[in-house]
Amino acid sequence: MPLPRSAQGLVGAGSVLLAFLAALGIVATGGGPGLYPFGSGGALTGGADVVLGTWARGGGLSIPLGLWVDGLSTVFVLVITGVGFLIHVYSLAYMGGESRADYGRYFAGMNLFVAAMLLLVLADSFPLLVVGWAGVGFASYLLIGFWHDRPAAVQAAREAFVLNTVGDVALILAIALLAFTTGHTDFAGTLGPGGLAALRAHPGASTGIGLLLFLAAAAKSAQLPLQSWLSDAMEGPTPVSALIHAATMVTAGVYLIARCLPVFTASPAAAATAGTLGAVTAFGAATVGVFSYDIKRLLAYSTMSQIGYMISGAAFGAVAASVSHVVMHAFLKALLFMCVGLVMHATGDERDMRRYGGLGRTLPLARWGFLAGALALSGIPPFAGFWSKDAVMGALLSAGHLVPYLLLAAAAVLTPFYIFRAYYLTFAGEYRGGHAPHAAGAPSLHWPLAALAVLSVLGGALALLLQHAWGASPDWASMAISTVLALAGWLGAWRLYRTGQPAADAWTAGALGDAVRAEYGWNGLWRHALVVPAHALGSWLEGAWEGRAWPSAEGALAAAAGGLGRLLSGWQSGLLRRYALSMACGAALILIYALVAGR
Amino acid sequence: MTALGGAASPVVVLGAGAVVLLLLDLLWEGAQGLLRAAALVILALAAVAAWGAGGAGSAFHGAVIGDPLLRVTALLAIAGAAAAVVLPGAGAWGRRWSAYLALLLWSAAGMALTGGAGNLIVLFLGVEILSLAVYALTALATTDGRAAEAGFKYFVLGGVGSALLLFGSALSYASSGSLSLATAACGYAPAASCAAAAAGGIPAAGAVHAAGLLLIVAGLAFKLALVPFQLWTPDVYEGASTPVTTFMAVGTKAAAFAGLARVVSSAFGAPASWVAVVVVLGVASMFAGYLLAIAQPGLKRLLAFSGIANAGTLVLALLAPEAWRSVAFVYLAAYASASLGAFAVVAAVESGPGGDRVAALRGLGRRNPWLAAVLVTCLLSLASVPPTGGFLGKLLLLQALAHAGYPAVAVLVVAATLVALYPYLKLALAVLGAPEEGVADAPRPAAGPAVVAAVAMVATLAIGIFPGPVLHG
Amino acid sequence: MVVGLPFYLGLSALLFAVGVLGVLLRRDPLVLVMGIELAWNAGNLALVASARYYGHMGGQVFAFVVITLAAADVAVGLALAVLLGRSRGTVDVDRLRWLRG
Amino acid sequence: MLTLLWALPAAGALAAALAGRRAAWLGPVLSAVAFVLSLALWPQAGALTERVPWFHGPYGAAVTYSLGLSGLSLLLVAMTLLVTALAGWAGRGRGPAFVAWLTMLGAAATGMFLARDLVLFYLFWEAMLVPTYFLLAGWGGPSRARVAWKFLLYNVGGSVALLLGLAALVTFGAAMPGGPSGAGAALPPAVVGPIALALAIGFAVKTPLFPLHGWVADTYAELPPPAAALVAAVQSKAGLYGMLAILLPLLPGGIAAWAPVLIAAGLVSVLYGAFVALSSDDPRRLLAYSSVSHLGLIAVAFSTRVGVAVTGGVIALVAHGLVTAALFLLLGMLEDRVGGPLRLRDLGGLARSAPGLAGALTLLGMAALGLPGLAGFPGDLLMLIGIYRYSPWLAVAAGLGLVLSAVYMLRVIQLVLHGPAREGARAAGDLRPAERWLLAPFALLLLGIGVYPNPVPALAAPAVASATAGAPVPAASGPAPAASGTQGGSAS
Repeated sequence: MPLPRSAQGLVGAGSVLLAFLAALGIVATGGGPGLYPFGSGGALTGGADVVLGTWARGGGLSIPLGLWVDGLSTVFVLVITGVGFLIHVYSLAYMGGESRADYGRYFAGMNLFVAAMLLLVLADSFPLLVVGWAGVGFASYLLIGFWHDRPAAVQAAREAFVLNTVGDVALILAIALLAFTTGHTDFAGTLGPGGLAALRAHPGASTGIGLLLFLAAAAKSAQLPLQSWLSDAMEGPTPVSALIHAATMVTAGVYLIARCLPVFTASPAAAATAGTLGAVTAFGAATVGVFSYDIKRLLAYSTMSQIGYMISGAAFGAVAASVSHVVMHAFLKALLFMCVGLVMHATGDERDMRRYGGLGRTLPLARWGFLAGALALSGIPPFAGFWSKDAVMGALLSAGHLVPYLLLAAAAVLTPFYIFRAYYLTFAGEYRGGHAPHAAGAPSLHWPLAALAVLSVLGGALALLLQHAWGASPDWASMAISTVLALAGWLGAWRLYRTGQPAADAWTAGALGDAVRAEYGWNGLWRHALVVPAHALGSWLEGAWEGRAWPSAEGALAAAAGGLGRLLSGWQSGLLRRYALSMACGAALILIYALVAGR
Repeated sequence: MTALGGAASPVVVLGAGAVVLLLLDLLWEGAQGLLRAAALVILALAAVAAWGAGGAGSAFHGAVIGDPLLRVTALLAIAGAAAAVVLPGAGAWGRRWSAYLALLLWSAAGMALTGGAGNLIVLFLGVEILSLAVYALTALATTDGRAAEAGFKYFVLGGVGSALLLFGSALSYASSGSLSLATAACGYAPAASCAAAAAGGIPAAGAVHAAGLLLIVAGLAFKLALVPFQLWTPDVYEGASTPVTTFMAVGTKAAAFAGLARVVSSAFGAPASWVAVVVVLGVASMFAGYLLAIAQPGLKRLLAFSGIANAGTLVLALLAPEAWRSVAFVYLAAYASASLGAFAVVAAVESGPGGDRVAALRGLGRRNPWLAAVLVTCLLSLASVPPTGGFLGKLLLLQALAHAGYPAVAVLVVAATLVALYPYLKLALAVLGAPEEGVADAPRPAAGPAVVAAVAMVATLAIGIFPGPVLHG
Repeated sequence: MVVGLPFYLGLSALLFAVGVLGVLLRRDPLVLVMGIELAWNAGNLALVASARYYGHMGGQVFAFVVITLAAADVAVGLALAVLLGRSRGTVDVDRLRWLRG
Repeated sequence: MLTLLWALPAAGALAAALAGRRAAWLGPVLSAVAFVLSLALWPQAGALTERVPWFHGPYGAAVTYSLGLSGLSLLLVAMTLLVTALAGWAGRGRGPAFVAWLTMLGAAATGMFLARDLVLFYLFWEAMLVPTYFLLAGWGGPSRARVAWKFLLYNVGGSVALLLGLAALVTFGAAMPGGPSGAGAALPPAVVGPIALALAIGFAVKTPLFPLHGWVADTYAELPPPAAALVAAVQSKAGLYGMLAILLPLLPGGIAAWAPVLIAAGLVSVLYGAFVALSSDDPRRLLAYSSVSHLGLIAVAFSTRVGVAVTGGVIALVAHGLVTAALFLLLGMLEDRVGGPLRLRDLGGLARSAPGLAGALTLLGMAALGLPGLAGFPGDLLMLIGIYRYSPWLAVAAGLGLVLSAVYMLRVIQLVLHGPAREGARAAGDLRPAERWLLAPFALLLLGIGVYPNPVPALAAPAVASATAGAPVPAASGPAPAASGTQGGSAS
């Protein structure tokens, strides 16, 4: 008895639109993104705490129930609802092929996701943040495994959820340590001036908290060492990948680290670790991107790489740069996914780039959209990506973090290379696919794509506005270097793949390519290091212990009792004189004891 | 002197009653129903006398002490006798029916006397009267050879047991110069009450006295069927007819315990060697009794071993100087009612095809729900599962042991209870489970066993739920 | 050398031992009854000796009671032995093995 | 008034047993009435007591029939009665005798949660065994006789150890908090250790903790699902309630002495249960092992005697009861559809043919693994915070337990619901309205507690305070956590 298809769509997309308008309402009434959340000493001061009640109180710890509105949360709310609404409209038509029940289930999942994400960014205490945090994980589990009759999708969903749970537990442990150190679990208590003082007083605990927070962020934002689930998560529908695995969920980790800046200022060691690992992921993911054939996995690695930028930026304190990159990345990556969606629809859900080619002519909108996204992603001025990516690299350079900067610079070269390789393989040259591509699709597929294209091109202005509001000044020197790097990457790809010939891509086929495509065997490592032994231990325990050890122990006990009984009954021989004998012995023993022990 | 309320009145009423019964039989030949009614009337009178005797203070210059211990012992003896009169199975006596009743009453009198014994002579006298009557009752129960064998075995071993008791009394008298139980253990009681002994001053008086006391304990341990003196119990219980076994199980144990308590209670306070003996005998009996009960094919033999084990547990109550009375009374009452109930079921079932075989009892619940209910309640009480009297008795015992500073013994009692679960619950669950094919329907129980069973079940539960009156004897 | 109470106690202990051994070693029911009587009389001896030593009459009275009870005991014992002989045909104690286990 | 709480279901049980089929519905209905009554008593929680003198033990220790309704017991009583009513209603197809025993078990458990006298507590504690045994022996699976016997030996053995502990407590005049004030004599220190051990063993068998858990998997596997729902929801709580209401307040010294042992046993239970659940193929046994794992964590939380951990434990206690009961009922519905006991291997693709059932299983599965937003999370969070305060490494190990629970619970959900539809699942029709109404209360409560858990810790606060009175607050590496936990505002 699910609602008619159109009603489902209306409710799904409409609710997100209303949320966006409400967010605009907040901005209009002055609570806008201009509010830089952190005060002078780096403690969390600016922001209104709307307290609704007490979530839970016990044993000297009280957890409030409330919402925290400041610049950081407002920016995220705007991105989530804005880009979310566009993707909802896009998926109205894109998911048209599903049955009525599944259509309804899809929008239910998407709305659950947006709600959980909003709760995550607006929560005013860590426990409530975790509620949103895991709600998002659960929604992504539902949506990755949306087509649950495909074993690959179900397996990917489960892997994603388990790794997210690892992140959740790390976050809970961080909360425990925070409560232990500062006596509170809400933002005001832990991250405010008092909390910062307590954190500074215990550098050891602060480093622990920092590392745990990074681990949680790594799980959610697919950073080293918990990054293997994102590429498999591409099994879900493309709009899901666009919303969850590009624009919003994966940036939750960035939000967490940005929100907990005081922790990272209190312990430089944790900040350095997080920043460096972020940079390493950026570079590593970029290398894997260069060798990928599956276009969705390529975008997934690209996302991993870009988030590496954001994480290292936030960890090293460049909150303004990293948050602005979040916004820019949301626009350009959603745009790219939408274009890929159109391409896949046209080629009958084909994902392997080696069977694309020459689609520029049949899908002009997808082509120009992809180009705009590619330019923004590569960080070529004046497109959106440049302003935010460069700001992050500039901040790192000026702060003197040389190694992370070099890694990000290398990634900055590889990024344009792999995205334009994809561009040329898909849109240039002749069509190498099976059946002839057919361009189709309703307008509702097209105008969200166009809107994002415009934002990808002109978004830079927003980034500058935000950075200026949060007091970050652009660094002209690093801008020059970034431009050179981006152009170099583009030139390489242009020279190699301009003609769209498949031969040009031959160098990626070799053994080295396979190793890199398998994420350097990282996935296998997880499986053999943890999953296989866990199951082995489980089956051994069940077999040996539950199956045999306990029952045999109980059997032995029963047998012993029975045996002893039979042994004693032998004593009851029935012979009168033997009875008399044991009586005599008993009396003799007592007599001896009396003479010896008695006084 | 022998007003109805005197300390020795129950003994007198029972003894005289037996004589009256024999005279009645002389006048009305073979009127079994009349004799049975007369016996019950006499028992009722004796019960009233026993109730009064409880508070009557000592009589015959301290030879017989009327206190709650006497009252409980006498009442239990009378209850056992009443059951023996009512339960069927004594028919084999035919013409000598009045002799059967007379012997029952005399034995009950002996038990009452032992319960109230104030000095060694009365103690020995009571034990002997009690035993001789029971030897005869056992041997003449049925015509086949088993009763004769049981009777003779019981006679010989009983003789040796009494010899131990006698020799112990003699040694105790030799070293302390006094026969009174109050100073029997005076080798250990505070010096003041044993001035006479000091005067005598035979060499090594202490050792001789210890030997005397412990031999008395051994003699009574035989009657209580504590390990290693318990070998006679299963054979005699199985050999004798069910009413006699019921009487023995309830009465002998109560009387023997009362005697032991009197002998030992005078030695409380002083660190005495008897404590170690009592603990060893008690714990050994508990474990041996429950372990042996596991593999028993017949219900009567199982109840015999249950008696051994419960005697062992009961004796341990003596370790708590202040609280042993209330603990012992509740435990004894609970054990007695549970045994009476179980034996009543045996009496009802044994005439059936399976006899009292445990296998025949399987599925009794389906065939005869009320009888099964009684049996299960009694078994639960013996396994000390709440809300029965047995549980409460054990709870109070554990409290007493914990308070008296014997935690190790308390743990052993708990361990033994754990072992006890196996035989009792296995039988109880078999009774409630599905019947085996081919076992004929159990006969409708005769009036006698049904009444005894009902009374016993109510008593077991009542003690468990309202222990007030029993607690204080 | 005055024969004191300990000597009598020693003798009665000896008698008691002989009586109990009599019950242990012999198979004839009558001899068993004799053994029991011997054990009882050992107790009697000790009682009488200590009564004489303390000059009380208590011990003597106890001895009289024991004698009468011993008589009754023998009567019952012999009756049981006869009953056993009649119903089981043999008089060998070791053959009494119907009841065991 | 309090006696009514357990007398109503008991009367219902008797009526169902005696009047036969016609009165089979009486049991669940009376339990439901008692449930409503318990909710009505919510405002007076903590103030209501009922006391009738019973008898005096040998040392003058007065044993009285006294009931009391503290916040904590209200929570557990309400949960017990609700589960009894719903499980009884679900199981009425199995005949009046089944419903009678089920309702009797509910009544005994309610009585136990209300008891304020040690002897009365023990009476109800033992009374719970009888109906469980007969449910097992009467309606169990193929090897029910052996399993019933094993259940009895484990549990009665445990309760005998408990008997020793309680007897000693009563002797030394200790009384349950909230009950008639006993002589209150301070227990001699030498005795505290052994008594605490005896009580701990008795409670550990029932919880169950690692070495004594042998009976759980077999019992849950043999019991018919509605009965297993009630047993899992109620019996395991008895052990932990006993720890919280008796062991912690009366024997703080004892617990401090045995805490390392209890924590070790609890921790092993957490990991052992989780790992075995990972690879067991029978959903009932899997639920049993997940219970062992989850309750092991609660036992660890109680043993640390840290206020936050104990509060978290109470929330988790209630949540676990509801989730496990609901999962067993759902399992029953699944077995009715597929016919006979399930093997996870031959199930799959149910989501296609029974979306309603799939939704219910997903919701309950997520609640079981403690997904934030559902009832499991607040308890787990507070427990981890509290355990962390006791020792960081313990919290990490407990965290591992939570991750493992996610893995094995997801495995169940996916094997049953997703993947290609195997023959086992084809016949399955979706949930009937009657079944939806049966699961609705559970779903609502789980969501309610998940989103706004505050009423639960508020109710349990007095019990937690008495349990952790005098517990040394482990030295926080930072400033001592603010005692009052002020609302927001900067910390000291």
